[in-house]
Amino acid sequence: MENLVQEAIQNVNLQAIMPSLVLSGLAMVLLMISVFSKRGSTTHVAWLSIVALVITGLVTLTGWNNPQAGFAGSVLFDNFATFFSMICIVAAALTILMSDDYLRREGYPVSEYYPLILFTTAGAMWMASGTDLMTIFLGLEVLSVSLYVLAGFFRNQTRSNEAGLKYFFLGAFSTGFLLYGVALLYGVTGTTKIDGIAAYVQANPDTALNTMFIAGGLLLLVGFLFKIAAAPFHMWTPDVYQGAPTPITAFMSAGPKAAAFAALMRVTIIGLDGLQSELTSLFWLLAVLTMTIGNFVALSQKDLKRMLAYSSISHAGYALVGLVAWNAIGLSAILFYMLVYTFMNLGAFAVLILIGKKGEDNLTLDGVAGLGYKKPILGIVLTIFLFSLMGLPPTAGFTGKFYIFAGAIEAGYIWLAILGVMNSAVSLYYYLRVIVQMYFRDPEEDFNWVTINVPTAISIAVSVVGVLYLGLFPNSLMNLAKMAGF
Amino acid sequence: MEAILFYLTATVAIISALFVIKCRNPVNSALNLITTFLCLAVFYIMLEAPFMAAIQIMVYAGAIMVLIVFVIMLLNLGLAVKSRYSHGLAGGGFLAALTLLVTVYFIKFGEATGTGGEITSEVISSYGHTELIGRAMFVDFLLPFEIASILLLVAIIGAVILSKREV
Amino acid sequence: MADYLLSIMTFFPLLGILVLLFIPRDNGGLLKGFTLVVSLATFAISLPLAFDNVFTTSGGMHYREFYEWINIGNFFQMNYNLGVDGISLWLVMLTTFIVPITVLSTWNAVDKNIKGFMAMLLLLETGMLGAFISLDLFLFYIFWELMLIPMYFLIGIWGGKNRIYAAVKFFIYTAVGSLLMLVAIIFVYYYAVQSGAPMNGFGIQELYKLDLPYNAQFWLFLAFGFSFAIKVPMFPLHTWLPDAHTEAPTAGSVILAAVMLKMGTYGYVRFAMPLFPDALPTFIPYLAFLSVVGIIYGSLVAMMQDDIKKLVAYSSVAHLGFVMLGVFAMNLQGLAGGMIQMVNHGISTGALFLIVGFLYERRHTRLITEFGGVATKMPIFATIFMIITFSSIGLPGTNGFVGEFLALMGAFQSSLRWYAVFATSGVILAAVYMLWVYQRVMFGKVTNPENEKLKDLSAREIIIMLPLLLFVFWIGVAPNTFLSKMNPAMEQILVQMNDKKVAVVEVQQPVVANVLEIKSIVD
Amino acid sequence: MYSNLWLIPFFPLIGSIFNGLFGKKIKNEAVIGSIATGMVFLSFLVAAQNFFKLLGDTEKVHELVMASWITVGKFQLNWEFLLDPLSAVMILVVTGVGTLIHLYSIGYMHGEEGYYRFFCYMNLFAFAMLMLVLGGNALVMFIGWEGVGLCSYLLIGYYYEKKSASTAANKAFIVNRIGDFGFLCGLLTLFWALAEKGVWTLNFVKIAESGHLLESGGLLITVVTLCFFLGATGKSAQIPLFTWLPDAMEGPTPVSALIHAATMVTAGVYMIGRMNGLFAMAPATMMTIAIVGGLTAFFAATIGLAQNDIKRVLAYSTVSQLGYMFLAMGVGAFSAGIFHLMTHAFFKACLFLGSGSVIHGLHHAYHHAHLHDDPQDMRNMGGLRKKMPITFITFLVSTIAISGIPFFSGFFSKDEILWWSFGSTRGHWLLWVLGAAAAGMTAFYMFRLVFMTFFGEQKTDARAKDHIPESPFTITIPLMVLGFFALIGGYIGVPKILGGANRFDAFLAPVFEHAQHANEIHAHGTHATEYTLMAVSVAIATVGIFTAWVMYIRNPELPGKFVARFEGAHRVIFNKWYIDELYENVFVIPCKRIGTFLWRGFDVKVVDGVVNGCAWVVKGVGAGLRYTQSGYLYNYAMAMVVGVVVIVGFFIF
Amino acid sequence: MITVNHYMLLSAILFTIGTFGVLTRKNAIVLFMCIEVMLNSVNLTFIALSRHVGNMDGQIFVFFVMTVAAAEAAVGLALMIAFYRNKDSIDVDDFNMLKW
Repeated sequence: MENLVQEAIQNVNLQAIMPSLVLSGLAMVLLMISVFSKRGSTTHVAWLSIVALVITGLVTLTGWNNPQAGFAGSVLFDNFATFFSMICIVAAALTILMSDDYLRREGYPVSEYYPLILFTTAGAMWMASGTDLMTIFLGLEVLSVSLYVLAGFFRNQTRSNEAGLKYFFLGAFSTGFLLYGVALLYGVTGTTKIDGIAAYVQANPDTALNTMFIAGGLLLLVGFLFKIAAAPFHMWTPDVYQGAPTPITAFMSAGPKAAAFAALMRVTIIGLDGLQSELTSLFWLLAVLTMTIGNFVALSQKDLKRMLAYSSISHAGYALVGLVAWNAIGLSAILFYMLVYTFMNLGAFAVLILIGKKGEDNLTLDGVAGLGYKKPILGIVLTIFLFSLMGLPPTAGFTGKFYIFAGAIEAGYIWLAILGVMNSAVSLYYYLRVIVQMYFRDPEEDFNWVTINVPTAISIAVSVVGVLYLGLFPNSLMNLAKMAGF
Repeated sequence: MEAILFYLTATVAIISALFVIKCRNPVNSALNLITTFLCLAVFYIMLEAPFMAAIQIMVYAGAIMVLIVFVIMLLNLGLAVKSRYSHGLAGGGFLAALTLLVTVYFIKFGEATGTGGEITSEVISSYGHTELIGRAMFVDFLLPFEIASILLLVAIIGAVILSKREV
Repeated sequence: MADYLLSIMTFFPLLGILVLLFIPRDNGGLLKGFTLVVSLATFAISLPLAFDNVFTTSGGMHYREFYEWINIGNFFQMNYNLGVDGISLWLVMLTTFIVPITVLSTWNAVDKNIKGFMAMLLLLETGMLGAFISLDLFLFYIFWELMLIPMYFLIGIWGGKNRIYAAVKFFIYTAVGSLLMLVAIIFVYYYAVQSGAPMNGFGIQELYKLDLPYNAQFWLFLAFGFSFAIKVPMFPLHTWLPDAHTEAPTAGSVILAAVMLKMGTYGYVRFAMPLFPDALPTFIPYLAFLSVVGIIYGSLVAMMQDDIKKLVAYSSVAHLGFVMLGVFAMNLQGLAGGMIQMVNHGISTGALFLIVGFLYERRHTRLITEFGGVATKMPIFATIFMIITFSSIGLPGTNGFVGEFLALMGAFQSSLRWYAVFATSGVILAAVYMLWVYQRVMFGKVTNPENEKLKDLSAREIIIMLPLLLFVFWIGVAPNTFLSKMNPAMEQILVQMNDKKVAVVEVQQPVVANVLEIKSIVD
Repeated sequence: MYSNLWLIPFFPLIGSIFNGLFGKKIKNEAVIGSIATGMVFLSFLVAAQNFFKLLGDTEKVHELVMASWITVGKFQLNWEFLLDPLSAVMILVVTGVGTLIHLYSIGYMHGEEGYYRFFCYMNLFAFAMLMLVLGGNALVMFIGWEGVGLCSYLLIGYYYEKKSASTAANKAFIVNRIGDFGFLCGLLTLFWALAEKGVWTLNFVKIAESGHLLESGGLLITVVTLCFFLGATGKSAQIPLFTWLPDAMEGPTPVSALIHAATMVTAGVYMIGRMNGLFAMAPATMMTIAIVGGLTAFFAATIGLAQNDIKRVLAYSTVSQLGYMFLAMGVGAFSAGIFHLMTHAFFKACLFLGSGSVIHGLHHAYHHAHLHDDPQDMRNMGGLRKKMPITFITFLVSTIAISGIPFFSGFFSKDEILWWSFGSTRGHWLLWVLGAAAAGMTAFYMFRLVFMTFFGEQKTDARAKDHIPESPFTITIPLMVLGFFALIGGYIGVPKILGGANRFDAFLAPVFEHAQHANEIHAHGTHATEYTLMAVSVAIATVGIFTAWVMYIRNPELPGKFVARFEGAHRVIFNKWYIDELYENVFVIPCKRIGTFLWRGFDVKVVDGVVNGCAWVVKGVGAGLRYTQSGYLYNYAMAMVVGVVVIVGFFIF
Repeated sequence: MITVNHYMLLSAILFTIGTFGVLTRKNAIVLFMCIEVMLNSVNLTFIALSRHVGNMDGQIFVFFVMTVAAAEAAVGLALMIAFYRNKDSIDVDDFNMLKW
């Protein structure tokens, strides 16, 4: 019996899970604090969770260039994981900043909201750092279950309920496929460890022809593709994004998506390396399909949240291009792109949150008419985010896209790049429509309900700085992304 | 003997699974589902995994299904059902058939090659299934286990938040 | 100062915007005045370039600035790499020269959100200048796209009735082209890297020396050429232009015509042609054909317009046809003609748009039928309009002639002789549509009572036009001022192309011989 | 040496700029007019000085390089002037006639609104014309070439409030531009052709020197010269581009005299003379020129027979006379052509100014009587010889000169042309027939004009007819001077056969001789033939005059009968052979239709249709795809299952 | 002899039935039960393969799948209750506010 404990303790390497450990620990503390807080007062919890995220962030950063493995190969906290964790932390922090006021406006000042976001982040970290499918799966589930709750958070709002339910059902459904895939892989290789799978395939090259292995790998990917909203597994995205509380929408499109990409990349690049040729052609197709569907359908959207949801689908498509490239540039580009996307998308949503009325029925194209004149700063800021989403210089959206397409072209996927940029051209239209509304139409409303609160302003400011800084001086972070890539 | 038991149980499992879909009343569906679960427990025993069988009955048939039935009762759904199926019966059937085709195909032409682990019937009988599970869980999969605890915590919080009546 | 001249010049307007943000938005006069000062200062900063004789002796890049900007190891590198040579020199000067004029022209025309307008103008100036002086493809692309944004706003916010359609069309049309170019830029970079060529970021000077296989050049030229052709615009990719021009405010039209269209032609000269000379012989017949079609087509369509501004817009299509034809002649004369015609078009068409603006400010209509007999009411205006009209027609002694003549001469020297014959017929058509519109607007009796109270040009408006008139005649009479600074650079470009590709050369032996001679002298 | 050559165009330019900038402020007509006239007169002085210097000079060709103009690689072009006998004659004619017409305008334009504008344009014209004739290379010439076109445009459109005037101005410029198109094509082709041979030049002297590098009679040289000739037809109103000139009479009469009779329209002739070396090398072109010239002379004369507007008759006569000059050029009688150019400048300017004087008088009278009759319609005139004696005499002299009556200037030049057209190695008797027929008609319609205007009874409205004054001195002096030259101008070129020395020919010989010799162009034939031809032409002219006398003096109802008899023919020539209508229907209207079609049918529908169509398709596809997002969970699940099945199925099967 | 393939085929059938249910049933709770069928079929695969492969990883995985199923059940049912409170129905056809 001592033996067993010894053995168990030997496997423990707290360093490897320190960030998530700290984060979940602090989340639990916050949970306790919120239990003992006065009902309806959430601000302190919000700020405390920011503190928690900052602490976690610092802890995470200590892991840079200091890869830590542990728990019998369940987890590996390397630069890759650090980078993605930081993306999720940033996303979570920005989300929390824009949430507090929003929750009060919408009438749901429930302080458990923040711990849930922190748990989501922790789940994302496990996804990013997990090297065992089991870890990744459980991280994914922590993340998903939290998000189901958060998406349906406005429990008296049918829209929010519906978003939660749809997310839940489709998420659970996709989990079924993912698990089936894991099971098959397990059957073929006898292990659920990613490097174990890779090693097995390396040792038995025939495995790559084993239909069970191929099917397992593809089914496994379905689970992740679902999370990153790649077509045809994207169908939940618009509905859920539209119905969920706006900060959660913003968060979902950045943090969890980044985590899903992390897991997807680790699984495909390391674990399913043997299927490279199949997977690149698959991803090629999915990337094109995803961005095309996202962009095309976004053209006819009037609801801004829904439009941004489609836009986020298309951005997932762009990011997939990096995976098609399957080279160092493309993979690092995904990291960089996810960071960039976090800033620009969260920023855009933050502005939407500010200009929304209670219930957010005014977040339509017509609803922002003349915003640029009534609220010039918000107008300019939103314009910057939109230009970044379009991928125009000198914003981060451009450098991000450049990085991605550089990867694809370096690997020789010219047509993919062409289709990608043509998609960008299509996307211009719907982003421009928002700008058209903001600036080219006369204001119909005076936007006097818009009050700018400090936390949201901070999140917007951080996003703007991020977008412009990464647009003009991307050097440092591009290099970090390079170091974080495989 | 084993084969007979397998086929018998499999038939029951499939039929009851079908009934889950077919039954008009969700309560009946739930009862059929429990039957399926029990059949699976039988298989687990056949596969020398008695602990999993026990868990299957306790967690699934016991906890989850009770929860489901409880909710069905709570919402009084048994009477409210108007029609069983959505519009996609044909499409669903077709897709299900395709799914079956694909799965059968890769099972038929694939091979579960990852054999050669040290856990054999002998090992199981000498150590006991439960111990093996315990060893694996706390030595090799400690972290997932811990994560699972967080997951349950999250689920509890979530369930509480969502089902509270007022803010 | 000289070491950083280009940077200072490029970013000075941006600095101006920063200050502009702190000027109260309802103080329109101060906003305009300040912007004028900033743009004039930019012009002043750029003046040393025009007077620098180094351009007459050496065709290389001068005023170089080089800093490492992005360096991702073996992934990619971009540099902040600036320089100006005889080809970009006058386009830079044209830009800095035309912006103060447009600022002045908006004095009374813009009353809505002046601050934004001025900020956009200055931002546009930065974008345009940057695009002309970038020697790094990546940097160029950034500036290139940067120009779109302010122009989009200028059209969309301060434009006419149909402005939204026009703005969006302009934006997407141009963006489609430039996005394809982006792919090509990346491709050529990685091609160079993978072939082990010495590279310096996306620096074009290194890329010039790159040996690409014909196939690659073909597609790359197609991508670059497509993008630039949209910007030029070449038939049949021109349809964004009439809309954009018509709807844009006067300042926008002027800048669009005077500078932004030159981006396309400049792009051909600086990038598409010297980078991919092997593909040129394949494309030149088609491109020249399209240029000629553009000339005739633009003229014929311009002839029938009922909106003066649209007429001028279509005339741009025709004028730029001459530019392109000259450039595609691939010899010194043609290139010089194309280059000088770029400047000319900037001046003449810019002036025409200003003139339309004057009319529009007075009558709030641009329909030709609304006018008639304006000459009796506005004699000074009539005179200036007349001069500009003839400059646009290309009357000898004005700027338009020198450019057209050289371009045609170049084309006649090259294999494009037959195209050139048809292009020459453009001089007839130009006279037809310009004189016809002049007649209908200015001549005759005043029939529309609205025109009775027309006031002649104010002092401000005359001041706006004077510098333009000066250059109309300057370039017409003494083009050598400009040509002498262009020649070495053009020679160098031709030498580069010919060094890389011999097949192109045989068409015009004399030019090449000439170029080589001069090269040896320079060396 | 000849370094003050540049002053010749420079003076009028100064005058033009001065009047243009300050004329409006000055307002004083005398100042404006005398500045303008003075400037041209100064040019005349300089021109005369240079002319006489050249007369005494053994070296006959002088170039003056002012500055470099366009330098691109091997193409190096200067601002340069060329003085040789040809340009010397031209500058004298231009400045001389120009000075007189300026002087005339002072009186004629009195009281016009935009007086300064008129003189500004006139000076500018003088400048441009002088650039044209003095230009040392083709491009400087082209500046003048287009410059005169511009001034012509400006001056025809002088009364810009009149729609017909501005339309005529446009027409003039555009038709000229068609010619310029030819000129440019020729120029560029020539330049290319020479550059191929290693001569990079547009300089006339160098072109002449290296013309032999091109294949004589070859396709290239033919094309080049034909292109140049197209330019000349535009500027000099030859078939097919003559239609603008009659319309150009919308301009003030001095303009018609200076630009559309004496100087600008002869530019085409001058240009051919300037490039005679090239033209001589292209017999086909020469033949074309001769035929076109002859036909123009003939057809324009036919039209002139039936016109009633005094200036239009003169306009068609001008076209016809220009046809003579081209005929001369075409048959290789270069100096004869130039000679006729000069004499024509005198008598035609005199005729136009005379008609202007008549119009001025009638206008004055109508104005006095508050009538709005057309002062240019000859049917309202008659019997004016007593009212305007000076005008009448000078007019008559010039008419005799143009009719080719012996010992008047026109006789010598016209006869030389007719002789060459018959006897030249490049000539043909048919050409002579055309020319002679035209001469007869010319005599007829010119005397018809004189008879209708100055003889017979006064048909002017009774209220006005007593108020027709003789014109003031500023008008009559130029008339007298020009009339004098119309009388004697021919004596500098009396042909040898009539005992003269043909000094004019000798003077121009350095310019033309070489080409004529090199290409074996000369007139051959016996003296008898020459005398016979001369006699025949004089006889034809006399018959013409007699017929006119019969029809308009002795038997004034005859024309009416005649017209009734040949109604169809009359209608055709009265309507100028319907050429304008033809052009309108064949070129103008289709052009407009094509333009409209390209715009509304092609640009908007097709090109933009494709563009917007793309957008529409994308949007449509988007809108369609949107409905796959039905909101129903099972649909979403289905999509996922489809995705899974397809993906997995694709890779495992 | 019952091989692993028998089990896998059985689980494939069950998985298909679950999928079919998800695609067709209207009642959200039944839908959820169908998902449970799918998860159970995977569990069966895991355990069968675990025996076949000869290590416990698969069974541990099943353990966690059950945990997850429980967690999802809790959250999912809570969501359904919340929805039911607002809409008085848990037909998936009534999840139709968000579309297009």
